[in-house]
Amino acid sequence: MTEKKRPINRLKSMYPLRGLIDGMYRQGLSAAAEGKPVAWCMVNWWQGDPILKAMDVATIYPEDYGAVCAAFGAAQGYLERSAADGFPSHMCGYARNCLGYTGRMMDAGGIPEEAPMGGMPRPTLLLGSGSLCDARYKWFQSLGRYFDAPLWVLELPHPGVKEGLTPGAHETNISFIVAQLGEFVTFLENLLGKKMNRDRLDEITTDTVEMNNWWHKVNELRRARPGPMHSRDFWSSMPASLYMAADPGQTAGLYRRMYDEIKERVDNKVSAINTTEKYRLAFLELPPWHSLGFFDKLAERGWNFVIESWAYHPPRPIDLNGVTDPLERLARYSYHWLTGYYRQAYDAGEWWGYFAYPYLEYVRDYQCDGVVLHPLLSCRTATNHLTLVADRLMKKLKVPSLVIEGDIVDLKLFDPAGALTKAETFEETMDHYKKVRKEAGFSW
Amino acid sequence: MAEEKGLARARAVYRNRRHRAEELKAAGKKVIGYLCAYPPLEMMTALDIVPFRLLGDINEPISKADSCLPSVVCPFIRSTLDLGLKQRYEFLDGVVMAHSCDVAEKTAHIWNIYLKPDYFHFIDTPHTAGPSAVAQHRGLLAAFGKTLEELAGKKITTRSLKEAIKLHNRQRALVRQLYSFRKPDPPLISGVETLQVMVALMSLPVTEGNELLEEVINEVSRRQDSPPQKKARLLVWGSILDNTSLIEMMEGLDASLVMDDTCVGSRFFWPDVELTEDPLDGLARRYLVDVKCPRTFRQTNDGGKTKDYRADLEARFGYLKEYARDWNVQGVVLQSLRYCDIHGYEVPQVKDYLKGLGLPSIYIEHDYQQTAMAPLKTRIQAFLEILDRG
Amino acid sequence: MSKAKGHFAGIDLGSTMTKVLLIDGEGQVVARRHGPTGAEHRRLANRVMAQALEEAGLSLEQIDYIVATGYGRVNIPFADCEVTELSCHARGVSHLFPRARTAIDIGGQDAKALKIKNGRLIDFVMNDRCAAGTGRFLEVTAAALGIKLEDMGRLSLEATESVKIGSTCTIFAQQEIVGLITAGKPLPRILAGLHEAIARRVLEMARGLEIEADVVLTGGVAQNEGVVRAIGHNLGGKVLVPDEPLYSGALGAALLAGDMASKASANGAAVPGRERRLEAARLYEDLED
Amino acid sequence: MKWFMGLDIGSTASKGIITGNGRPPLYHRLPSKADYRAAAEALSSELLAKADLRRQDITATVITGHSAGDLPAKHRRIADIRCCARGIAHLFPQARTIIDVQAMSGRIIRLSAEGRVTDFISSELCAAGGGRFLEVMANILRVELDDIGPLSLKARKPVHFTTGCAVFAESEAISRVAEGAAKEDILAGVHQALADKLAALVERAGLEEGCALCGGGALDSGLIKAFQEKLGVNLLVPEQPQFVTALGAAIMAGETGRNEDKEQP
Ligand SMILES: Nc1ncnc2c1ncn2[C@@H]1O[C@H](COP(=O)(O)OP(=O)(O)O)[C@@H](O)[C@H]1O
Ligand SMILES: Nc1ncnc2c1ncn2[C@@H]1O[C@H](COP(=O)(O)OP(=O)(O)O)[C@@H](O)[C@H]1O
Ligand code: SF4
Ligand code: SF4
Ligand code: SF4
Repeated sequence: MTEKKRPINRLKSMYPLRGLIDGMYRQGLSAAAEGKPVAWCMVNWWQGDPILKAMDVATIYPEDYGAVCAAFGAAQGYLERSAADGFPSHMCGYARNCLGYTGRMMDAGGIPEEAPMGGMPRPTLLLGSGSLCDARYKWFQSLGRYFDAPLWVLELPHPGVKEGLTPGAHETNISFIVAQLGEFVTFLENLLGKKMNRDRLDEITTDTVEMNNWWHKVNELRRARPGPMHSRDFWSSMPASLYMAADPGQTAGLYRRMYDEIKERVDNKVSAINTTEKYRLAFLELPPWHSLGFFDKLAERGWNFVIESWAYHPPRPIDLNGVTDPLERLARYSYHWLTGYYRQAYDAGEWWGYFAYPYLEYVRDYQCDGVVLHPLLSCRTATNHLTLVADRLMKKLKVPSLVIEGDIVDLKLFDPAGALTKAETFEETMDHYKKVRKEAGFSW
Repeated sequence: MAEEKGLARARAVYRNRRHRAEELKAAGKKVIGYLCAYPPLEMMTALDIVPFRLLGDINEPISKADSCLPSVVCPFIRSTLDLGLKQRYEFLDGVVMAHSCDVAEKTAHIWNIYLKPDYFHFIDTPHTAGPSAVAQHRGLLAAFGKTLEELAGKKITTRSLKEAIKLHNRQRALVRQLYSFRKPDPPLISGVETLQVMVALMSLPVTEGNELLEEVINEVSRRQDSPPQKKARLLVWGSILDNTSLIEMMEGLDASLVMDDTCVGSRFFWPDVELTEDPLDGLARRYLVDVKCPRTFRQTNDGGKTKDYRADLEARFGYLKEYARDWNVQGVVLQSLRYCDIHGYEVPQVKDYLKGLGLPSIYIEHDYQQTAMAPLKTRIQAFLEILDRG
Repeated sequence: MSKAKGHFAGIDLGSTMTKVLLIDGEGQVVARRHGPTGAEHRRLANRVMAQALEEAGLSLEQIDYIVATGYGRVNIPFADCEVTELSCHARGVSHLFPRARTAIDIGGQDAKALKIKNGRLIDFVMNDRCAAGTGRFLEVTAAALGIKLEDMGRLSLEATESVKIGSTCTIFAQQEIVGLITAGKPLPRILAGLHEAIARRVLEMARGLEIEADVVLTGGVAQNEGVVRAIGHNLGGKVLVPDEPLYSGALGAALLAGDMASKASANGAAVPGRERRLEAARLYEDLED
Repeated sequence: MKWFMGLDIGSTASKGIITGNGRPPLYHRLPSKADYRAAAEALSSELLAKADLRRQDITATVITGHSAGDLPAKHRRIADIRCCARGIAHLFPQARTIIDVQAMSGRIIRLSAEGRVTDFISSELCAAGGGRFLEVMANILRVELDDIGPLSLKARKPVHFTTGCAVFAESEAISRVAEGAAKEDILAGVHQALADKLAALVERAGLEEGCALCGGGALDSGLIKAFQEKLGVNLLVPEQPQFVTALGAAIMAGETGRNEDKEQP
């Protein structure tokens, strides 16, 4: 007979995208071996990374490394080390992992033996970020305890919805970001002793936007019924965009291939799960990396995860024609990523324009029957808005949410058996609200 | 209550913060709540709006806040939001919040959504303190001023703003004077009394606050019943302390709290606003650059080209050395509210710095709960025992 | 060591056990007694003290100085001074093991790691908030498993490997253990897992101090051989345990009482024992009802 | 003849019910002890003995709560929250909210008129939200579990607890006794603390008309009072609150029994 089908129908085009991340670690290591500059970066939503690329600086993302260490079982030792160094254990698990790793690296005088993926080499500089969470600059500042690498922190304004829409505010904020990026370029030029190649930056910026536009189109296709791409494929593919693991032009090509593959699925009504799609779901925010098999179990029950975290999605395309300065293009693009939903949020009277509002659109546009919320003990940022979002979704769209507690590195906190029992109960809830929505005249 | 003066008055205001604000409101004044140390009070004062600091209540169990904010965030913020949801702040005409820290920013949105205040403004305070950030901050304050003017129905003039700055600077000078009474041994004013005064100042219009301070200074400078001498003189550093419970516990042991670096204390009042030609310049700089809260990232060298940990620590915490010297501090209590990232990351670094100074320190973490103090007491007492024999 | 003549007492009113230890001027133990700490602290403290006095054939007036320690230290009316259990354990442990640099004290409701130098406490860490990783954790599970607390350690030594216990809460861990039994795991292995969990938790906390040899394990839980083994194993070295680990805090308190008395008499201050009649009277009064 | 069995294997107590043929339901309870599988086994045998039935007389069984491993024939596993909702809907069709206080956790369930779960929240990360908290307290105060409700009702000045931890609340209670607080005041304080914690969850779920209290905690009159005061509503409390989930399981066994042929494997 035929081989047994996997519960989730993975996309072939996902694999090369996922592979880019392994390449990122290799590149970092070889750059360090050749004495080339290496930066440890916080995800900065395409603000600073293109500039680093244009300056030939290899980029590595300790946030991702946190997930890697958790997956390889190395995190525990690093967390213990950071606790021993006095970092309170309620703080970001990725940060504590990185602080512990760094402590070990400095003790060992090089990459510690047990480090997964070959480890992260000691950086030439650190690029922190002022967006979305405090850890993203406080954590890097704390690394000063272990080595003396200069730290630069990039700002991304987070206005309130009303404040962001007052006349003039948009342009003021763009100028601020442009000024910030300019200061960053100067810093890099001083540090590296060379000028940045503007043409190169121009090219990279164009490719970055192009890459994300394809990635956006991929995700647009996921509105189809049955959902052609499962969140697991999203999570495997998103780092290529978020971390700028490779040359963005190359990545754009890979997303384009993914687009083609999904398009074919959509045309042929091929689903991302090998069971009838009974429920369409959204997942907020970071998944339990260590228990992804959980999604197979849910897929067997007919749960298809069709959309997920706003913050890991690329922005909706904007027109950057006529903006000649690449720094300004980057500024506009990143700011748009954060504030792109503000106008609609304002009209809807929703005052949390990023994080909270986009989900209202996602859940409606992707016709979700339910939302799975995954509050993390050690990440406030991925947790702060969840209760609010659940409340808004229920009030405005009559879509229920299921809460499953966990953490990104503290694996003990996720209880797969308990989660499955909850899931069973939640089906009853989703069925109920399907009826409620029908009665209220919703389209799904 | 009105007859009470000085410390007694401060205590009365501390115990019933909203009383005076409600009176003022009834008399037709506008009262605006502000969260954290970042909204510039001078701009409100300039328009004759009374700024009223939003604080939590350690004795009130948090129940409503959980329905819109998860429990793994700063319990002070949760408590404050909880009070809002329980309509304890309904006497306010509105609120102004800032991006002081991540949760404060998120809570601002939540406040706006669930409490629908008539007036709401959010100041997106930058995280860095370089030239572009200061310029940005100035623009943000100007925008804040516009919305305030709409609320007040009049304009902020350069003159009125300068007058307000002077009044607040006067308050700051008086606070520093009051703090100098903590330098002798025993101090003339206890930590608990000082905190009560600080909370009172944040609940009164600046002019009344200044009167109160003058009374207190007068009273304290001549008092016969000053606190007794204790074995150790402590400095407390860290997250917000808006109630006296922790300090009361420390002073109940054999210690005097003689100095603080917290934001209902010196951190809030220390730096003056420079009277610049355009007063917004001075305000922008003071609130972003001069307030020494670890929420702001500062480059400490030549544009960040190089880095030296010792120099970095010196630049960031050098003022603690001065505090310790001038107030003759023997030990430092580092405290952080659980889930406060801003202070949590800072702890090992402050510890490193204090160690370099040869100043003993202890770190405690608390939940903003009265009863959770008992295990902390043992810790503080043991720390004092170590100091005593050191 | 105290040079003062007379007798000194240490009373350690712990969250679970109340311990009294009397020494003479030479530092020799003349009596020690313990009993479970109940809801009514004062009376219990009185009772255990009375028993210890009886054992030593002394009266309360004959005790020159009394130091109270432990979590109920403020509730002891007849004590002359209260000192935290951290300082007392440090004092007691270094008396018994002069080379000790680190002490780990696991009691009924908390665990602490102490750093000791020249016989004194110089730094410490304590657990917080969760009762997991403490003696209470063991008591609750012993009760759930229907075995005696005293047998737990020995039983666990029969296992060569341990089952992993993940829960961090005392009450939940009990649940998990019940589940493991249901799943047919052998009891000794489960117990070994339990001890391993305690050891890891405590050491995770203690790491902030840079654990230095010699390491001494003290407090009531040090009576559990399984925990001793697990800690030793995790440290990759030997752990010293006093003969009577339950009493280290009380011993330290008694020694400190001696120190304080000699300091007081050097300063010409009165020795409190003489004025203790009133409290003594109450002590016996209390025992009557 | 059709008989249906519902088994609820709880963390402290296992509860079972047999229904069918228009007869009043038959209840049985035993402690779960250390072994859930053994508890399930014992519970069903004892129930059958009590009902004077044989195993093969039972058309269908639903087992809920803690259960692991393979199930015998004609047994089905269903999540306990669903069973609880079904049980309450049967007893109180007007109920829209349930507060279920079990040993290890408290939870809030919202349900539709048909007894379908429309929302649920548990107090999971900490044991301080469950009935076990009450047991711990009863234990240190040396009070029988059955007496804590009546005693608590006599309180005059309830003690105020704020610690979030069940285990530390114990030492707090001890300190209060030492300070001279009366047992009834401490118990009332414990009830208020528990009610506060769960009422916050009710708040989150949104309180609607018709609020039922069930689970072993509903045997406790002190807790009932604390909830009523906190929420300001009259609670629907079943006569056998501890058996609600088992009852729902038996009802669902009846449904599956009837739909036997249609059931998916
Ligand atoms: N014989 C024993 N074997 C193993 N553990 C014991 C024994 N006796 C007491 N314990 C443990 O010791 C703990 C009490 O320790 P102790 O140091 O007296 O704590 P505390 O000072 O907080 O009362 C109890 O919780 C129990 O777990
Ligand atoms: N007579 C009683 N009075 C008060 N509480 C009781 C009484 N009997 C049982 N309980 C409470 O009920 C809880 C057990 O409830 P139950 O719903 O059976 O839990 P589980 O299903 O988890 O075993 C116990 O923890 C106890 O607190
Ligand atoms: S968003 Fe969360 S996981 Fe990421 S750095 Fe911030 S706290 Fe850590
Ligand atoms: S204590 Fe920390 S988390 Fe709380 S408001 Fe202050 S900086 Fe923010
Ligand atoms: S999880 Fe358990 S031990 Fe931890 S705080 Fe809660 S009740 Fe206490």
